[in-house]
Amino acid sequence: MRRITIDPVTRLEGHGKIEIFLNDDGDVENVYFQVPELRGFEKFCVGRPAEEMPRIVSRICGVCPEAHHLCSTKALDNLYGVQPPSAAVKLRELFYCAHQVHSHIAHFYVLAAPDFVLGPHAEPAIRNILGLIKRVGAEVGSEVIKHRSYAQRVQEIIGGKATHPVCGLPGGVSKSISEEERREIEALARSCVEFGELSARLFDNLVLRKEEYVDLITGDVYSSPTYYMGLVDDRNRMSFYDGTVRVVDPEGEEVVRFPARDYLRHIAEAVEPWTYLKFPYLREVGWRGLVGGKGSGVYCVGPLARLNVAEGVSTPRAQEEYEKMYSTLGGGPIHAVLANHWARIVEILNAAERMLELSRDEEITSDEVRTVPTGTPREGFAVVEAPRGTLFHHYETDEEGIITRVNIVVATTHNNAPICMSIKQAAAALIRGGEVSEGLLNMVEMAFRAYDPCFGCATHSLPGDMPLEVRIYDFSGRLRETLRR
Amino acid sequence: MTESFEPRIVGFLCNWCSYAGADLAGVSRLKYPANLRIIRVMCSGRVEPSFILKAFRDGADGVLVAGCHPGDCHYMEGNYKTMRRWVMIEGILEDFGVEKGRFRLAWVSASEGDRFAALVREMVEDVRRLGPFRLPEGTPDQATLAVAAGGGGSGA
Amino acid sequence: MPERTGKLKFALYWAAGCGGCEVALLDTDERLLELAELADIVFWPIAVDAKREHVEAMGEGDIDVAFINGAVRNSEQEEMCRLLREKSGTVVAFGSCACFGGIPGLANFFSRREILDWVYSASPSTANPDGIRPLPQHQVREGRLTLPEFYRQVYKLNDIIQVDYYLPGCPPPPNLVLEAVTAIAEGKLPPPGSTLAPDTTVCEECERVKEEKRVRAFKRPHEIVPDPDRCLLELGMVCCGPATRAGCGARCLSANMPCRGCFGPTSRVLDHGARIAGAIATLVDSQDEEEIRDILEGIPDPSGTFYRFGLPASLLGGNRRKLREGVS
Amino acid sequence: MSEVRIAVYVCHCGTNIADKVDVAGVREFARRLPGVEVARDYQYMCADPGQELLRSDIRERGINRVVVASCSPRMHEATFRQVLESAGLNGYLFEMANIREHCSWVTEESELATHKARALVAAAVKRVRFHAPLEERYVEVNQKALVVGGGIAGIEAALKIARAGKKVWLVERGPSIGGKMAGLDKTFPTLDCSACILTPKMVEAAQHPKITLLSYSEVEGVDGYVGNFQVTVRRKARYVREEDCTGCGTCYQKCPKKVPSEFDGGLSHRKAIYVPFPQAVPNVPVIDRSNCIRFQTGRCGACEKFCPRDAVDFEQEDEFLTLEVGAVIVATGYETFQPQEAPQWGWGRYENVLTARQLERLVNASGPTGGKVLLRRDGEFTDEVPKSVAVLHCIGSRDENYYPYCSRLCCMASLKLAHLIREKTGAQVYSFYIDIRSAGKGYEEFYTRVQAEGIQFIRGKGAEVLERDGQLYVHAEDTLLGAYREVPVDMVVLSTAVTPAPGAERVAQIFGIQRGQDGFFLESHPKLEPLKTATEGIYIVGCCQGPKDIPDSVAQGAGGAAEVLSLLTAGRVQISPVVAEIDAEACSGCKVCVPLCPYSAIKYDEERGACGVNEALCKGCGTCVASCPSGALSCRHFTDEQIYAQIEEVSSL
Amino acid sequence: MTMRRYWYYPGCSGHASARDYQRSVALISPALGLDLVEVEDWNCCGTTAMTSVEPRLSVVLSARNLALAEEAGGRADLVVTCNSCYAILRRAQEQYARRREVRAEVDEALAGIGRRYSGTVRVRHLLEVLVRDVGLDALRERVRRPLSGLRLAPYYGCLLGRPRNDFEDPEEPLSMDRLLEATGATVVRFDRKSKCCGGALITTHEEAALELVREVLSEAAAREARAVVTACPMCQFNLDAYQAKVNAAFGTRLRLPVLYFSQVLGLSLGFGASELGLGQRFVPVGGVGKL
Repeated sequence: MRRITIDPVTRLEGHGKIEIFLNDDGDVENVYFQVPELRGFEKFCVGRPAEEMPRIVSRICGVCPEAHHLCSTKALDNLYGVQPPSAAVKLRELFYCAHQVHSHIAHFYVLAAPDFVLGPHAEPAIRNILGLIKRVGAEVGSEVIKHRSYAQRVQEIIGGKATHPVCGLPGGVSKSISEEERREIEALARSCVEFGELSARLFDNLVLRKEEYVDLITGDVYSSPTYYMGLVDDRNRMSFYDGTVRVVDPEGEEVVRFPARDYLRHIAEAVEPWTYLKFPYLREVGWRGLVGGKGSGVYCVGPLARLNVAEGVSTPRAQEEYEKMYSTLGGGPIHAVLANHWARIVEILNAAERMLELSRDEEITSDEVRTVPTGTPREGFAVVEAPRGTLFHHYETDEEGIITRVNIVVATTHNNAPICMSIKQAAAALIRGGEVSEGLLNMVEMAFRAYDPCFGCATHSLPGDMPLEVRIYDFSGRLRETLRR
Repeated sequence: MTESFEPRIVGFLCNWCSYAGADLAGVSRLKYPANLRIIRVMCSGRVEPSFILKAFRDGADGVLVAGCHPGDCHYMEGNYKTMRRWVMIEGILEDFGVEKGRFRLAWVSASEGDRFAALVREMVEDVRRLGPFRLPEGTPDQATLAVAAGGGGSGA
Repeated sequence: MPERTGKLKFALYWAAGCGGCEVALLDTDERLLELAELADIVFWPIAVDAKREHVEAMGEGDIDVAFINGAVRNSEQEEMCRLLREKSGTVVAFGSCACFGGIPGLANFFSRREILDWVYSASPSTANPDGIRPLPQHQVREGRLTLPEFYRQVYKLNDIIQVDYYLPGCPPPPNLVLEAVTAIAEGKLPPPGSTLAPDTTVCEECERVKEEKRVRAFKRPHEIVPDPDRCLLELGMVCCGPATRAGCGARCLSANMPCRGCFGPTSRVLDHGARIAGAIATLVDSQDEEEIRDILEGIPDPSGTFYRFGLPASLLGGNRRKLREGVS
Repeated sequence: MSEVRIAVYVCHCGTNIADKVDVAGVREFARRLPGVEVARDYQYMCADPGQELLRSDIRERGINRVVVASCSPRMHEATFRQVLESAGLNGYLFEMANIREHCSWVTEESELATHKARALVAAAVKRVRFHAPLEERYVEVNQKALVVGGGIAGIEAALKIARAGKKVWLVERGPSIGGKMAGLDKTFPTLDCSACILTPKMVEAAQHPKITLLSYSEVEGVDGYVGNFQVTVRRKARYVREEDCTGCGTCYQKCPKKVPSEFDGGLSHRKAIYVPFPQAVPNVPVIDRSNCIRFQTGRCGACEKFCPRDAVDFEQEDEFLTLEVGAVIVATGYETFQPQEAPQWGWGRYENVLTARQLERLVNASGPTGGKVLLRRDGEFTDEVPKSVAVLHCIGSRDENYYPYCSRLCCMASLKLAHLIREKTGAQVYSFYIDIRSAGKGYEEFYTRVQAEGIQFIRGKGAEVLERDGQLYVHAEDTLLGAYREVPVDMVVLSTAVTPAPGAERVAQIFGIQRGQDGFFLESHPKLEPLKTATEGIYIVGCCQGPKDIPDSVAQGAGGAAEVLSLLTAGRVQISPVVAEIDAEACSGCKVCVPLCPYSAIKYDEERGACGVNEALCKGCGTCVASCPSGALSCRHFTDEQIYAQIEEVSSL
Repeated sequence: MTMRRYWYYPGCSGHASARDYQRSVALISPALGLDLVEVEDWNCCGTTAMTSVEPRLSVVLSARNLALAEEAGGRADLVVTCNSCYAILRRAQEQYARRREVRAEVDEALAGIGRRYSGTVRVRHLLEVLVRDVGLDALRERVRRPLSGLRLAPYYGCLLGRPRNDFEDPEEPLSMDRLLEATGATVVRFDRKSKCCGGALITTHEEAALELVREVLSEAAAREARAVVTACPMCQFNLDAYQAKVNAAFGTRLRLPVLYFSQVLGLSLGFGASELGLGQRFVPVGGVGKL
């Protein structure tokens, strides 16, 4: 039996390793996607003062620290039962939209686009952002870089720092913004909207106009129907910063909607011995292993999932693009994972437009940005939509506000099962008769790159070295015997 | 603890009271265990927490810091600063898993030779009971610590 | 580093960290392109398709500079670091995790067993009736799957390999990154072992007005709305700025938030946490032991605060008893 | 700096070290330590040949670092530094390992001692590599002196200094100098009159051109350092202008307000305006504000009305003077145990129980009874003389519950009083004692003389005094008879303990003097430096250092004067180069150090944006160094790397 | 009125010879805002006699009581009303703190019965609690029936100030003087207030003990006290029960009622003589009770 290893899986944030087993005919027998690292945040946050959490948990992930920072901050509001002044809430959302823009640009252009623009079969040495820039031309390249940095700049103004911001406090944000800061933000936001449109055009030219890619996207190689989860506002529109969690089934029917504090009733995480990453699933439906469909509790989060659970987006330009997407790819929940890239374009637009709105809100420069908490802390829950999907933070503290328990479920973990499934699916479809080229392997990687999995996030917990133990399974996967040392 | 174990205790003593007290113990030929090695500082206020941590790091089983009685400091208030640092460092040492009996702050005046001797006897007994101080397996040796602070060129 | 003609070869690797350092690299923005002119990036998992075997194929010193971010917690990371060390003329510990262990280093307060039990059993969302644990080696019917061995504690990079330069910060600010790269390009690096940041402390860069420091009561950041112009420490907020190496531009301070020490200590200080702890304790304005205790009680988590970014670099490295009990 | 070449010398100190520590073994161990060129062991390193050994090695073997393992650096560090200097090597390139006081003298087993000695030597050797040459600094010595306390010791000291032509300030807390001695009647063993021998000295002190007498004044604070002290003195308002008053006494004759006299131990009365005793110096009254009708009610003012020179001034206020002096002698004396703290002896409960000091007044011709020993009834003296009197020794002394030490002078004082009572009343006198301590010239003879006078000596401490049916009983266990005794007497005299003066604690803090467990001031060496204190330029004489009789106090006063004169005449004094310094480049101006310095030696320099140390004020305690968050501060001769070096060796060996 | 919570150790006599003492304490303490909760399952303090024969055992016995109080928790102090128990418990505490060998033995012994003593609980005499926690002003406010004109001799005995504590001077105790003054009574000067009452000698050297009793009582009589007031069942018993013998032995005509301070306070607070248990003693209280 032949074995192929892709290690490390490149162009994704963090660590991943794919083991593909071929049978004697050279066809895919099985595929394992392994996450080899964890860091233990949930444990070592215990004993820390609650108010330090936003600055600690942001280190779970340097790619979306803002998501963790903000989710944590919201958890603290909830923990202390304190309502931030509305100016503070708006600043947080503005900040967060900037983050979505930044993150999506980074992912789309730096990580995903090379696959499309240069093609999966291009030379590894050039199949990267620099290569991409060469192809699409320096001016587009510099636009990309420029707007990414614009988004960073906005986060820096509000958050103190772009990566690992510091502004989050229970009951508000640590600093207000001045009028000239507001003007700067407005200008940057306007430009970001334009850039969102540029990206939409680019995607149209580089991807949608190319048969092969459209087939690739729509073809069943990259299609896996599951449940979808995401945040929606009171009008069921897609939402990043706040709202209720909505879950739809593969047909797009609403299964449940719940607030953050109920997450444990609906989500459970299964453990597999061959990866450090747990497998979340819908409690009500249950864990059936790595299979999709209505009968399996596996669900999907992220840009596509967000649009799949929503009935629209809150801003005009984004709404157009949203409708275009669903009409092109044929209505109600889209199961084509590569469509995530398109969904990202929609979200860039939406986030940028929202930024602009907020930057023009007269309340945004108010210095009423702190409500000093007076309540006694006990337990706090929060949820936000991180760029890669739904993110839950759940803390318990003693009455001094010292952390006693922490539980965090991050976007990439939600997607663990779907990712594994997609990879297997892609591998099975793309590797035949032992025919394995670097490009093919890359296309296997593309499968999950679409999810933009971030293992920085996913590896937030960390074990020590295990008792060495070998588990032998029979073909039905039933545990045959266990050898311990 | 087995008899063979001879604890190493590092003592930081202020020149004016405690060190003089230790001298007096000697002059009065009072006997106490040989496990204490004294390092002289002008004032207990000079003892920075890293001295204590480094002593443990480098193999000490216990650390004693001794200064003038509150109010009697030769430099007026040095020992109060020591007291403040001490309260802080106690907590930190416990977080690092260092047992209480291994570190001690004591006020010993130049006239308290007997008290000093008694103090040493007591502390040696405590540390002996606690056994050798060990860092966890796999702790890098201090060679790498030279640049541990990310700076290079620092004291050690 | 030898004066060389033609393009430099860089490698970037991400060990036990969050990836923020790599984002920091992207934050050099348009200068990223200049950087691209300057050097070929021959290994960079996050953005470049080159895999481990490509590096193994290289000869010694083929890589001019390896920038390694993240702490080291498992065998895979150690192997990669050793591999890169072997192939690289210069190794830069990039970011606080690589320099001092960083936030993941806080894990050294706990035993691995504690962490395992929480993640795979105790945590409320986990459903694991059979008590399954991920295993370093696991037999599936198609073959054996392996996972890297996890070490008992978190190490900073120079516990594992010789490090030539330190570029601290969580993440390192773009300007320092660029300065470093330029220095490399122009062969104008300081003596090995140096830290590529100013050797003074955050107060140097902090705009806030400093007067006399005496503390009667400590305040937690969420408890007060600080005067934007006054030194936070003097307002009773624990701030590690006085003991923390400059170079960050005191950005947290300008956002009204106290420093937590991500740049580590200056070259003259052996143990960052101990130093700031000692300094702050002496500011307590009391000569009565009980009162001193009461006032210091006002600092909820001294060790976790003063060693926030540097526990693995501290003299004692972490909770020795728990780290020991963690041995399986 | 050229490569380090260390010489190590292990001293035998005769047998003091060699008996316990295997000096040869330690020498061999040292020889193998890195950087060590020469390692020797020798009989007495501090003796000339030892020193010569050191010099020749420096000259001939190119030694540039020296370690001597011998006694405490507090003993000989200075000695050896001079030796290095004399051989042209900076004295600070030297380190001492204390293997005597801290090793051979305190350790039982010799292996352990030897092992410890090795560790200490290794630490010294590693430390000394990091030593840097330091330049001694000198400061001019101000030619004036201050004496605090106008008792016999202080007066003697002031006179000796003044006679040598140096200016002296004599500061006395009370309204008059003279101290406790002025309250005594006769002095043992010669029985000559206390006043007769004291008064002339008081007068001379008052009149000497070089002495400025500041009575009714207290030292409030001291700044500066040896040779250059600034002393702040509070001149308490007397409400009588010294310069105008002639001491005619009209004022206190006219004053209507009677107050129990402190000087007579409450056995007589003084007025609200008063001179404490007839021979007071200065002979200027003082108004006791708390008892003055004028001050309490605003009425009266008789003294003012009748004063012929209208020297009375109710408006007077405290004044503050700052004195610049080169040296200070502290002679603040003692107090006696207040027996109301110990009711078992009945003082304050039974009016015929008196303290020795009260009795001194009774037997004194100028006392309340004109020198007669009389019984009291209902607060008044009767003309009835006691037929039996008990003198109780060691009241509060040699007593775990009060003062464990021996007060040294009360045995003789009690004998003297026993004698005087007997002489004046013929009463039966019982002396209750634990031991009689009569070590002193002519003391034992006096003891036998008193025995011969028929005083009854009962060897047993007076346990308690109780009254039954109007009769006092002294309870004691007669340890010679081995019986419990209850002795009826008319009068009881309590020889109470000598205790530290009230306020001694504050004086100690003001002058940076340490105190022993007993509360008396601590000399810097019990044998060789009985007058010096931990603070250079501050000396202690008389009973503030411990109980003393008059001759000892006078001798100490003169001794203290000698110390001061040798300092003043030397003209300049060395001050230690061990001070803190700041690397301005590294300092970020966080100002953490500023409030930590008790001498305000650290100042923030705006334009440099950094702090700086004033070396003249810095005393080198290093507290700021330990707290400098950026590590910009360091302490010469106690640098981190020097101390780390020691830690590494002692922790690992 | 806020109630202060204390653990309460009555001691053996509290449940036997001194029931009246207990009853009066039980009456006055709530009235003065004290919530005294009896320690469950307490045992003998390891009293005087024991200390001379089995010193260590005595300490262990005390330690168990202290441990019980600690376990009862609430950081409350342990209040004692018998001077002997008070001294014994406090001495045990001191020895435990000062002498490691004692500590070792006690820890071991207690471990044997699954208990731990950490040395934190404070042992206090009810007198101290009244003077310091309740306070004389508070007491004065609550006095319903001032005992004006009643001359009382406060007798403390020799144990209250021993081992030395920050509460009473062994030679010149004052707390009862202050309390009795607060009730309006006249407190006579009493030089022998802290002399030994004869204590256990009464069983071994009776004549010596009687001498001591006489000394104390005759001074009280000489000072024209209407009654002697005690704070200890031992003292009370000696001074009360042996007056007849003293009179017989020395031809004196002493007839002094010996009360507990709690009974006197009770009277001033307005409680009735019988509910306070007055008149259950050997020497009749006579007029004193009828105030």
